[in-house]
Amino acid sequence: MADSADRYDRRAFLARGATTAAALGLAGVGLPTLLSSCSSTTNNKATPRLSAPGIGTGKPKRGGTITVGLNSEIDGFLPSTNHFDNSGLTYANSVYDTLTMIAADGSAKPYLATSVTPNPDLTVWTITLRPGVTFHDGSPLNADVVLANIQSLQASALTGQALKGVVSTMVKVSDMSVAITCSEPIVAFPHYLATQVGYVVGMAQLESQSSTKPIGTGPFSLVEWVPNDHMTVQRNPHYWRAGLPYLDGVTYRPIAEDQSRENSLKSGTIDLMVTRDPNAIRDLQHDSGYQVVRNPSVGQNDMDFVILNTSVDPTNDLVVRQALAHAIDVDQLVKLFGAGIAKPNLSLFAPGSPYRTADNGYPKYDLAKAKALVAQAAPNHGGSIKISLATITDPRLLNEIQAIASMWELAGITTTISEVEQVTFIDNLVTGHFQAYTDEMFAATDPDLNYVWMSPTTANPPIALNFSRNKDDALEAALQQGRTSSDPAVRIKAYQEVDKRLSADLPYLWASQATWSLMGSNSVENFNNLTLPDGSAALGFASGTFDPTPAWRKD
Amino acid sequence: MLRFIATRLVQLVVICFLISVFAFLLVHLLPGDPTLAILGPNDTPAARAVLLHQLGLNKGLLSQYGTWIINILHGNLGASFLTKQTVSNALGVAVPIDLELVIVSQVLALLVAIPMALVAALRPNRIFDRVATTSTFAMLSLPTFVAGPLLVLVFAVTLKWVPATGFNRLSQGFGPNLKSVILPSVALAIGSITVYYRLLRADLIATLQEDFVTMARSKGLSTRYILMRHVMRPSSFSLLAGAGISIGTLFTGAFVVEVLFQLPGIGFQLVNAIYGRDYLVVQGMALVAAVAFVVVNFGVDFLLTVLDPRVRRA
Amino acid sequence: MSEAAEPSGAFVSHGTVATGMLGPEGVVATLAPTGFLPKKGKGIGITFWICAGWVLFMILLALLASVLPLKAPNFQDYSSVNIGPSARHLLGTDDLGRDLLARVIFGSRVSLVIGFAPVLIGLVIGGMAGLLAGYRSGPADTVLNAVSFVLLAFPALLAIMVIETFWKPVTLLKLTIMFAFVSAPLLFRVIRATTLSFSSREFVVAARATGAKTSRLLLRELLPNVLPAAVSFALIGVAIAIVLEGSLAYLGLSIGLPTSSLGNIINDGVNSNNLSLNPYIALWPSLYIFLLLTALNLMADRLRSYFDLREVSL
Amino acid sequence: MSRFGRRPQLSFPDVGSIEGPLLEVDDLHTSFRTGRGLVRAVDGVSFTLSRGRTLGVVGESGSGKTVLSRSIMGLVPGTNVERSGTVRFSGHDITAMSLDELREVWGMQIALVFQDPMTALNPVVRIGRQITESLRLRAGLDRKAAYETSVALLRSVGIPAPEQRLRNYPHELSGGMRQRVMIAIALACGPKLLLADEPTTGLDVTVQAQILDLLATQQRDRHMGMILVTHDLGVVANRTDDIVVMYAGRVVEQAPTAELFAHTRMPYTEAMLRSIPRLAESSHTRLRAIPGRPPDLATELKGCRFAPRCPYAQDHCRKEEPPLRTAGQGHLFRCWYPVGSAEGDAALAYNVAARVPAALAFTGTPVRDAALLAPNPGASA
Repeated sequence: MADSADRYDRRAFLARGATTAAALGLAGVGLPTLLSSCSSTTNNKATPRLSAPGIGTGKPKRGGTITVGLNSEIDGFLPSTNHFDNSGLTYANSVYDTLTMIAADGSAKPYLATSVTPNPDLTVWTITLRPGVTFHDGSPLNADVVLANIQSLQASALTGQALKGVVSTMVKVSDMSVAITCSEPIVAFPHYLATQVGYVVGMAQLESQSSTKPIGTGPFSLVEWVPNDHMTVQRNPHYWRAGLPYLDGVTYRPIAEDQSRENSLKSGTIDLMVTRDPNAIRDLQHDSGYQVVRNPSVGQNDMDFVILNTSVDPTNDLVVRQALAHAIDVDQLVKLFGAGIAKPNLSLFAPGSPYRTADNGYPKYDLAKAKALVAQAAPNHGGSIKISLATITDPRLLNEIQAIASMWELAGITTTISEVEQVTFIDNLVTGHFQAYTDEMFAATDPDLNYVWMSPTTANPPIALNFSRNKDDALEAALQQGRTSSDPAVRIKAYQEVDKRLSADLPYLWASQATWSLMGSNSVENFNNLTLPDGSAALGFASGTFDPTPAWRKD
Repeated sequence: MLRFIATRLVQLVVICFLISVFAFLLVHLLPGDPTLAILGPNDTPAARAVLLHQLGLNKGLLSQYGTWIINILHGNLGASFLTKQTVSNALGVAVPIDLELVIVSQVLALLVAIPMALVAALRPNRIFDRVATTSTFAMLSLPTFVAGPLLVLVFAVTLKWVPATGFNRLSQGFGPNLKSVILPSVALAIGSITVYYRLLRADLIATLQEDFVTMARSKGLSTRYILMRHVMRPSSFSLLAGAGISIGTLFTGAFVVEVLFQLPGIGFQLVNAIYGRDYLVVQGMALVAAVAFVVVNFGVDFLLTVLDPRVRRA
Repeated sequence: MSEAAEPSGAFVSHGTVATGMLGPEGVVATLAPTGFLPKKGKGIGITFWICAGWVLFMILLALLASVLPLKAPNFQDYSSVNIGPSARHLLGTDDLGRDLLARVIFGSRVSLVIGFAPVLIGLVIGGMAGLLAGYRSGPADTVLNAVSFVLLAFPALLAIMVIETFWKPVTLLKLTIMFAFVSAPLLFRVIRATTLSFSSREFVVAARATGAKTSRLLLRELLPNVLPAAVSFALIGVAIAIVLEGSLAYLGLSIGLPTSSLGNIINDGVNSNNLSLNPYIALWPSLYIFLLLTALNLMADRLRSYFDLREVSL
Repeated sequence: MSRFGRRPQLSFPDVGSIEGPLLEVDDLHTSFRTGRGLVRAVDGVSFTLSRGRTLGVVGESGSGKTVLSRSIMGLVPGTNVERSGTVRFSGHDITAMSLDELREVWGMQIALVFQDPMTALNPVVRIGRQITESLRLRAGLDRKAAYETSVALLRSVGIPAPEQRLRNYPHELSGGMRQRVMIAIALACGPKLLLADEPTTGLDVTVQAQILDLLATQQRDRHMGMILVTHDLGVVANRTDDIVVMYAGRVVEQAPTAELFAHTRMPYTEAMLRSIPRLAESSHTRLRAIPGRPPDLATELKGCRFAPRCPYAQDHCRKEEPPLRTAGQGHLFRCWYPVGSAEGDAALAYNVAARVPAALAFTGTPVRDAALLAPNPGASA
């Protein structure tokens, strides 16, 4: 498996090499299941939702269609072979259902399954399926379909490698339940079922391996997909959740340019849009004509950072990496590009996360120290430090790297900047042909979902999902502890250790959290009021992923 | 006449052949192993086998070209390695958009340029002529990538008259369809107006001085009749030739406009394919675009021959 | 009245054969069906000299940018980000606190190089070939003609975009070469056609009869007469090249960072910044391009009317 | 079609039934404002023409005769034209008419035959429509009647197989045929006055005669008035009733044809007469071309306008322009030293003696011989 991302649209999800985490289908959103009780963010449920943007106030209205502007296009709808970024997950949410769904508090709750239960040592997970659910083609949801899905995921070059450490064997327990055996205890297993690998695809589609004609159990079914232009879905009249969805149909429009998408929303061309442009939030958040849903503070959001290749000269030198880190004035960067919305965040975890430590040891901005480190390291690298910093072709990112480059130059680091196309960008990350790239990833509802990006086990050439190729045994130990331990306290310690190890190793130079948001004009209501089957609140919009099930038109 | 057309047809075929060779070689000119370049890290044995088959890379260059061109003549232009969508399907989406863009923009340009040129030519060097000629100079100096964003800002974002992005097909209703193409068409028409206006004005002024116009006046025919029946046609040849020329500008403009307005025409899809390193799509789209360019130019030439009885002699 | 001997449209009959196939970028070519003697008693006009002066001024600014008292174009002053025109920053600053005046002037280097260098190269190469081919028809002329025909069959933007996909990274030199490839055949055709119209004129025939050497004939007799059409056309070629480069930059397909170009800056101002937040980023380079193009177009126009070149399609 | 058609607003009574001349031109001036100044192309021309009669207007190119013919019709285009004087057609003042009124005159009452049918016929419109358009739009005929009329018209001007010719484009016909077509077009609506502007220039001699005969026949049959504009006195010699000779925008001699030829008074007319090609000589050859060029009409002219080229010219001529003088019935001329008068003979003899080049050329004396004869070259200047 290789490519960790969409190779598709140019500025489509160009921004910040996004893709990555979500694209592999390994990312999800929210807090760790088992820790939800200790989470400090339980106030989510208590928030009065009536006045919140995206929460409907009146009686639901049936009928009508909406148009949603997405930031990227996808390469297809087959979970085992296509790269689901946030837009891909949004498409998938419309036509498929996942076995579990993330609740508003960040826990994973059964969705297409009625229960997902582990054995005592968390190595065998039994999934019991919801009865009476049918696919768009009329075929029933049963254990055979689910088994076939997981087999197909395992066989795929894309998802197989990611599942390798998770799923070992599986058996059909009954017509409506399957048991999955893991090679080691996987605490976050239910979270995996809420990601790309949790979508259940109809048997007919599995057999045809069609990436263009999705057959799911979802609230909508495909009408038409014209890549790069639109994807249209219509209401599934036999949807298993009675009364849902309200809309007759949804049209998704990939509009890569942030500014174009914002213009489209302003001109009424689209009703809703997904964006990570902080300028849009600044422009519209106080405008009564729009409802702006910010990324929830639940779980891990995507991080914006510079990824360094620890296997090539001179970034293989820790002193150089330290110099680079000390030289970046993150406050200034965020001030320049955050539109007053983004906040500096020098950690894998956001403030409020239980995994966040008071001090993770990440190098502070210190130009003098950076200069000293450069002087110290230079003799080992031919007398001067030369760095090549690149990003994908995106006007905002291009400005960011120019600012970073000028900061590095001030510290005496010769920096050349360049732009690369999305596809080349990802290829180079995977194959290690880069020194420093801007990147954006790590959105997850459980930190274990990010294991594959950081583990030394995936850092080996020629193709490495641990792009920075950082091989730190202490980091691996902490990651393993977090993965296998069911004790919340142990996990907190483990992931705090992960954060500290990253600060020490410096494969990633942190900047800020991604400023995802979902914006709607007032023609759409209730578009962020996703519920679980029992009526309790689900997470809804997070990290650029949207579910249209609860939305209705106002007019 | 027949000989003339035959000669031009032979030229057309030769040029199309050369274009196809160029497009064919495109993939083969990729440095190193083209399959690697195309597949990138997606390089699994299965994908490679499919691609090898699709490109016919395991055979000699000549027979590869033969297979490739025969496939193309059968309408099989290959498929995207990303979306699995066939290039023919993508073209099915793109071509109607491009056609509509071209037609609407050119009709708009003519609707503006012809009356302007008529009024200016009837009273050359008077106020209207000076204003019109100056403003077309300004338009000539307004590239699409400058005019386009301005138009969006004013008419889509501020006035909300038309959508800022996207294309509504004719099947979604005439109104929505027209609304979605009008702004991009205006952006495209700006350049064409200038070309048409200037060619037509110069020609009209020359034609209006012809004896046959005085002759028509001496018959007591009305000015309008004379303009329509005696002046427009002989003056329209360089206009038509200008339309042929304008296709080149349209190409440049259309690419920018399609990206700006997110219209999945050939330009937009081509730019996306280039960014996605989707070489087969680049190859197919470029082939079709270049052939279309040549064929349209041929069509213009042909039309000129039909319209101007004097050329037919030659 | 009666000496309007050539019926209008007559030039089209031989002009268009090329037209259709040629005109890559919306070219209104210039040819001289009448004669090149400047109109007596009339200067070329103040407009021409003002425009020429303006273009020269812009070129000088770009050439001398590094010695002028300009701020460093890439220096980022975070204490003055996105400010409007002021005493400290005459044109304001961009979103990184960089001085826009310096950025526009330094950025204009790319536009000017891409505008002038390829056309000059094309003028020299295409010009020499065109002069020879137009003067002495023969197999060489036939071959050159056919080659120019084929080269021009490709829409320029498409060809450049496609070539770029496998000729990376994009550099100024590569762009210049590609643009020269596009402009040379065009200028070849213009000069060949113009030369043809002169090579049978009395003064050439007379010079030939007196046994003048070919080189002398070409340089002394033909070149001075062909030059006005060539220069007038080349000016338009420069304008076209500048628009083309701008379009490429807008599509993100021109020279990459850190080299800044006018197209880059416009793209930055339009796409990464809300136009309403800081309109100056996009405004100044747009204005620069607008004024440059207007000057070039006006110069070409003045030349045309001064030398009585008819605006025709080639 | 009706949108182009108009209802007649003026009524022209049958010209044959009213008294008075068909056309009266009185002190007509037509000038063009140009960058170089005011060009007085027609400078005070007066004459009258009765119905059924033919007037020849003769002059070199640049003498203003073409502008005169356009000016009579009110057909001088452009905004840079100054016109004064009156043109009365059938008693109606054409110079005072609006464009709409003029259009009622054009084609229906006065028709124009152009010099060069190649440029005066629209090259991209079939012959048929060029004839039928005025029949349909002006005379109000329906499609069928217009077709039949145009066939008859073509036949009447001597075009064989007219049905086929109607489908031709102008360039597909020979020069003579084109001129016949143009005459047919001019005649289509039955005008009362035909202005023929150099109708035979560019045709070879035999065709010239045919066309002139055709015009004469048509004029007689239709009882039209006709003005024949030409640079060739030979053309008008046998075919006109009266002749007006123009030079530099002025009428310099005006007389009934026979009188003019018999008693030429104006040196310019005399010079033109001597330039008529004789038998068996090509029409293009001028045996005795008049040396020099007509004056630049944009400049202020003093004295007789022909003086610089005139073999008879004396100082008086260069100082004061002669008025139109009368010499017998209807014979006007503009000269201080008229041909055939004692003053004239003396002036010529003086000039020959003084070796004025114009006089030498006129008398056929080789310049070299004259130089030998004269002791004091340059004295005449």
